[in-house]
Amino acid sequence: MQPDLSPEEAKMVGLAREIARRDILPIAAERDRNYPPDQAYPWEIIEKIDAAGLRTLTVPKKYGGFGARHLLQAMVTEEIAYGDLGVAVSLDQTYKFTRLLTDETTPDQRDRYLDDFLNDTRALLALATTEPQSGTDTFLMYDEPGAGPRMSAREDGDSYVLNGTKHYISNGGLAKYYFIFARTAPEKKMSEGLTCFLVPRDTAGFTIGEAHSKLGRRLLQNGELVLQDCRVPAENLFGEWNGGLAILRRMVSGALIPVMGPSRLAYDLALGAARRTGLFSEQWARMALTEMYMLIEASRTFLYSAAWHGDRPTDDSKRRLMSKVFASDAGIKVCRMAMEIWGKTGDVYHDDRPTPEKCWRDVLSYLHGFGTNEAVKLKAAPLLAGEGEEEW
Amino acid sequence: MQPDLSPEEAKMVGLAREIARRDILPIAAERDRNYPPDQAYPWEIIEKIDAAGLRTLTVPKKYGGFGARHLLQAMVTEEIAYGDLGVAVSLDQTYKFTRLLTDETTPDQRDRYLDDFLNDTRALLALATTEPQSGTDTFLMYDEPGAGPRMSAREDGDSYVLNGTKHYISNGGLAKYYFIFARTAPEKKMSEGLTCFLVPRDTAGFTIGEAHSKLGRRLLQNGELVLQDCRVPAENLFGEWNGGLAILRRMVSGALIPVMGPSRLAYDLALGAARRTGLFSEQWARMALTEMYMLIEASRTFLYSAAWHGDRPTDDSKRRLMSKVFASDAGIKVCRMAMEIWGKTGDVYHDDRPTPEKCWRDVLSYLHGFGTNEAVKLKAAPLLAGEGEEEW
Amino acid sequence: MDFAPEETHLALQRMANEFAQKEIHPIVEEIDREKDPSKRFPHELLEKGSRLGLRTLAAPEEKGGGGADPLTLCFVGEELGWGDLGIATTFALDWCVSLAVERLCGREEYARLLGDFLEDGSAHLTTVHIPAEPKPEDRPPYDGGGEPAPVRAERDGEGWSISGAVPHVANGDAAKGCLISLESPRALFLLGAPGMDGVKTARFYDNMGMRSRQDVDLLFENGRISEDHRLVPAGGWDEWEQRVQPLFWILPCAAALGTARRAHEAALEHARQRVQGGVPIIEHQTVGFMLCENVAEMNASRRLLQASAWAASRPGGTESRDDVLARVFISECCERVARRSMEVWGGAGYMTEAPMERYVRDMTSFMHADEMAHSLRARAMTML
Amino acid sequence: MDFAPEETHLALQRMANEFAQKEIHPIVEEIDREKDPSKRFPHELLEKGSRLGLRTLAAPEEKGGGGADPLTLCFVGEELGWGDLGIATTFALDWCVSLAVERLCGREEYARLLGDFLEDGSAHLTTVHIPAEPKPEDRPPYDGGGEPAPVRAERDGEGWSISGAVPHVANGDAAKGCLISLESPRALFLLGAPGMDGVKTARFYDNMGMRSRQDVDLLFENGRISEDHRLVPAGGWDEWEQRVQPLFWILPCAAALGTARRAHEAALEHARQRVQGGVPIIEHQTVGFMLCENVAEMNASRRLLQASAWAASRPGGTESRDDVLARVFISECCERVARRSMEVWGGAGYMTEAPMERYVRDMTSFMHADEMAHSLRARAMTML
Repeated sequence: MQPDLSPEEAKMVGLAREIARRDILPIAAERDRNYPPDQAYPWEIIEKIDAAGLRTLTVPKKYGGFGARHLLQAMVTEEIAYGDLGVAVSLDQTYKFTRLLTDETTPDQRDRYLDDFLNDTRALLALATTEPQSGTDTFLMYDEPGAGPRMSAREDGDSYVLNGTKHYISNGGLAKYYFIFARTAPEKKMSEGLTCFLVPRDTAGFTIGEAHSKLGRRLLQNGELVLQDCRVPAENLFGEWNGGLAILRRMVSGALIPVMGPSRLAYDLALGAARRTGLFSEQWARMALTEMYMLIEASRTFLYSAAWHGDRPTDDSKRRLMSKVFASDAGIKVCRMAMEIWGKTGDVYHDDRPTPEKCWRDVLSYLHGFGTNEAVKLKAAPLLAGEGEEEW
Repeated sequence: MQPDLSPEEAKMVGLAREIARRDILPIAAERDRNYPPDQAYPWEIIEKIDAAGLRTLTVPKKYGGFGARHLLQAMVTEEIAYGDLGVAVSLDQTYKFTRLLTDETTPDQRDRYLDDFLNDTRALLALATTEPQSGTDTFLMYDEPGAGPRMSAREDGDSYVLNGTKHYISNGGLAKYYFIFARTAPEKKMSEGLTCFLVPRDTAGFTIGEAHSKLGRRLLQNGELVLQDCRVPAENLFGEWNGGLAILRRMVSGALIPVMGPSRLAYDLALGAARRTGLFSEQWARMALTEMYMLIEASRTFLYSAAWHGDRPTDDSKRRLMSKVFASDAGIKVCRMAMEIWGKTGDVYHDDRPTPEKCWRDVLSYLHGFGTNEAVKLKAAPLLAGEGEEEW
Repeated sequence: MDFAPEETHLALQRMANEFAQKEIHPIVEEIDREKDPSKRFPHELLEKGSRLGLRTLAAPEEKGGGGADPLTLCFVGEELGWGDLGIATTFALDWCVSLAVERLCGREEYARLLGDFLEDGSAHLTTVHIPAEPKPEDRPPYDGGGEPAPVRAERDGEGWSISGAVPHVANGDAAKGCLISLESPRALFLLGAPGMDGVKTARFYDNMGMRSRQDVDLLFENGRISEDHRLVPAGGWDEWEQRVQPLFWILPCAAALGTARRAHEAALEHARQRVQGGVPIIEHQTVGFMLCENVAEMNASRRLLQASAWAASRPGGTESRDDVLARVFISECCERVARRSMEVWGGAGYMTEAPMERYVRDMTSFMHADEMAHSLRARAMTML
Repeated sequence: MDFAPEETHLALQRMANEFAQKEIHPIVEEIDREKDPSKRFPHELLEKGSRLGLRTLAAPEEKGGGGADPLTLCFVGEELGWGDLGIATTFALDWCVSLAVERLCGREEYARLLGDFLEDGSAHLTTVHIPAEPKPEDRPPYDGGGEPAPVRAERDGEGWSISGAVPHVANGDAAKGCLISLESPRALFLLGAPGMDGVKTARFYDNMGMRSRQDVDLLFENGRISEDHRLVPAGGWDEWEQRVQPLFWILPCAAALGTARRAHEAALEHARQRVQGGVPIIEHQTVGFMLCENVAEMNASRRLLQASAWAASRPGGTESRDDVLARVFISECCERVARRSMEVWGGAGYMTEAPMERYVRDMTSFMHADEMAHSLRARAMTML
């Protein structure tokens, strides 16, 4: 149904919308095209976002945040993503892992880190699982010895020593605090030997390797995390020793992706072009535009519905997972159609204006982001009704 | 979001669900296969539906009905359609035209017909526009002289005399009261010379011609209406003289189709088969089933969202129109995948059990039902944002 | 390279087209309407076709057959499918088994094994696969209480004893010869008319489409196959899998293409006649683009099919992976063509009085008539 | 019918494959990374190719060209596209214009008109269409303030005066010869090197893919074409539209197919190496089915292309409607193949260090490089 937002919630969505259009959209094309991957992130904008109260959107009220529910989070990131998907994802990752930082840390960890996170206007969060040898294995929790992350952590006196490399990590190089998963019983399966650690960026032995250059979503930094004898104090053990998989399971149980932000932008750019050039008088263009509208509205209602349930007992991981698959496919189609309407200029890079081709490049990241779409389907399958009918 | 039903509303959905599974589903295959088109409708079931208060669901409370909003209507018809789509459509048509009968009739017309409609447990309604020469023309309101319905109505003393033939009319032959559109200024365009008449089935000169035999949705009767010097009293003029197009415009502004009823049945049949045969262990079957789930959930949230807005100032015809296009395409895909999972038996007729092939045949009716999908897109196109951005 | 059809292709194409028009078209609607699936098989029509040489078109000329190679058969098959998909696939199955026997055993053995088939104008051929373990695909999708046990073969002296049911055998009740592929041990047999006596038709399926064809469960009750029935010496299985079995995938595609073409022609005709919005609907992009898709998919399908069939006509030429995938590709294209064609007719396409919904049922049944698409893809995957 | 490639096809295929491997592959990544679109055109490489005969492969043998027919060119084009799509389509455009001039004017006129092209190893050809009215498709999609006026031709004594901008001309800056099709009155001209002097490159587009090719706006400032430049006598327009223009749709498709194949090969290789879930991912249906789709769509595309090219190689053989639709069908297949191949690589496919995202950009640009799919369909619709 129509999201039944409170006036305060509606205000946050409005602020996000304003920042996206006023501050992000005008600079996104230039940064996408001309900035190296490790310098593309617009830090000045995250400060505006912070000033609007949007960086700490999901921080509980008792800590001074907005305490946003999943639905609001989905709507805010969609608005930000209209400006740029990369900026939205950097924020979305932070929103998700804020819940770890505020609710699942020990009192000691909160004492040490929460204030800093709240006060540092540029503090972002990241979670790191993917490694060169293990992507889908970790996502699907292929629980065999040898499968999954290889990064190791061993106890050494009052601390843990981590060694290994993560890659493709969203906010890798941007985030101030990292939730990092390492093997603590290397010979065992993930379910028996994976542990999560809270690692601040300034930890000795922790460096950012390559900032990956990508097809799209280029304002977001996806970084390589290189941990060489990285020593983390024992107090930074996050969750249970050898209990990392339970955390991972919750964290990858379904993303509410802000993919409709760029899709809506592409639609707006296409509709404007169709009217301006006169193509709107052709039936195919009218059919294409209504299909785009349809895919956007179907995706948004599906995503919002999954988010709405996210705060309720009816929360359902398969609904969230499959809304990601649906919306990413739909978004790619929408942007592709927008490019078609832009005609021969549809594949041209521009530094100085929004284009559907950037939307398309950005959105393509969701073919693999938060699990390849095929892997997500396999992840959702065991959650289908066991016996008899689905509880629709 | 989750439909926020009141307990009374939830009860109605539950009753519909019960009747669909207990009374309709067990007899639907046999009737689909073995009954001639003019005898396939299960009248005994409409009596059960009536007894449950479901036939008069959309009758305002002041007349003794339930006064259902659009959302409830969409949910009830979806549940009924799990049993059989044809039965659901006969009901859905009645629901829609009930609003004409209760709200737009003259006091005199209400005096003469409303009690009978409320009390006759088998009274259904129909609206007739389609003729052999005009389908999409009427739907898209191609407003040129000669285009649109050809049926004529001329004034003759205290009555109107109607001549012509309608075809493919849903509930044609089942309904007790018909809203029939005829040309009252034959040389003029539809916008200037189309008028609606309220015609009871027992009117002299009104006969049911062929009951069309169809690929699917066979329990519903689609009938030919033959009007030969059919004399209707002057009091049965419905709406304005030559003002029929306005009524038509509201009536075909977007259907909330119950297509997810058969789609859900097909999904249940496929999931059961996949588990029973062991196919569920194959990745392709798991992918197919999660895709089916995804398409069903995306369609339902989209349809419900359109229905929810239907009772609000935010009601939006293009959302309703495009949810029809989306859900019909999605439903066809779902049923087709269910047939694939049934393997070589997927294309076999059965008299004695529900099959995905019947779901598929039924759902295919929505390629053209309530406007061919391509025509619906053209109808929605002018409603896309005029200038600037869509109000999402 | 030369893509021009040869004179013999064109001559046979004309003959088949004429047969379709004069003999098949007049009776297909009645067959489609017949409720009893055991009464639909058009024996008389098939015998007429047999007299024209259609049934034995693939048999060696020296044995009285037509000697047509797979490429030639595609030309004929498309026209027959333009007539009716069920009838066309019945002939196609005769051709496939006939070619298989010839290729695996040579012409002398052919006469011994298929002599009855050659002489009896009412004889048809079929094929049955006996898997080592019953496959999930072969289990009934609903609760199969009371279903006969799935077929199995057991060594029994010099031969094998076969018992149990084989589901969904095409034209199984009309067959007087059956090619049996035994997965364990990999071996092929031809059970001729006498051996078929012990095989019962346990059930006729009432399929939504291709209703002129039979789809039956065959029940073997202590059936026997012996070395006499064996087609190839041990080790010939590879030849079967790579060179012969692909024929069973691709030849029926010609028939499917014919049916798709017929649906498209009907859509084209309708689109030229039907006026909405002041012009024939073929002038609307809503309709014109759909018809363009039809043409593109049919052209691609036909070229792919011809290439596969041409390769299959040459010694050692076929590529099993490509043939399997061509089957999936073509059948999916043809299904879309039929459905799009029905859409062009709007509401009228959904009505039984128009032919459109039948073409859609036929093409949909085609997707269920042999191995399913997912199963073919799984097979092709191992050959990537 | 004979689907076997001829010896000359195979020999040229090998040559082109070697050129792609040794000369093209080493430099394409650097070209792709170059930010300035005016600096990407690989003059040196193209001259190397010219020395191998690639540039003039379609020119008559007696004039020193390769004399290759469209079918042969498809074999070569696919290998060049396997090397790089931009470079391959540059040669393809040379071939198209060369064939057009030969077909429309005969070989004697050819030498007069294209003598410079034959002799100058750095000369390339292009084509420009001057519509009677500017089409919506040719307008910039954004607010075009300051855009030059669209091109128009005006009768001026014996010739025409041409002024204004032609958007998105392939290799326009490198062209020393330009085939001009004037819609009103229907006439064709070839503007040679001297005439091109008055034509300016007004803008280089920075395309996402096919970056080794030029995509420019050409600005005519009181350009002149005269009867000397005219290719055919009045009335030859039909020949152009039905027999010659289709070459411009289909020949570049061979290059697209080559790029799709290269993406698929990279996906296949990755799928064999990458282990997840305990086995190489090629053994998962999630991946294997995608690779099967690739094979099926490439096979269908290649067969369709060869059939079109073969027909175009014969007198009066081509069917313009089918060629137009083949262009749309093949390019859409190839785009899907490239995207699926990227998907097989998962997250790694999205990274610039892997080649996969470049193939996807290249194939996507291909869909925008000539007439758009919708426009081609609209054209085909009128020929249903």
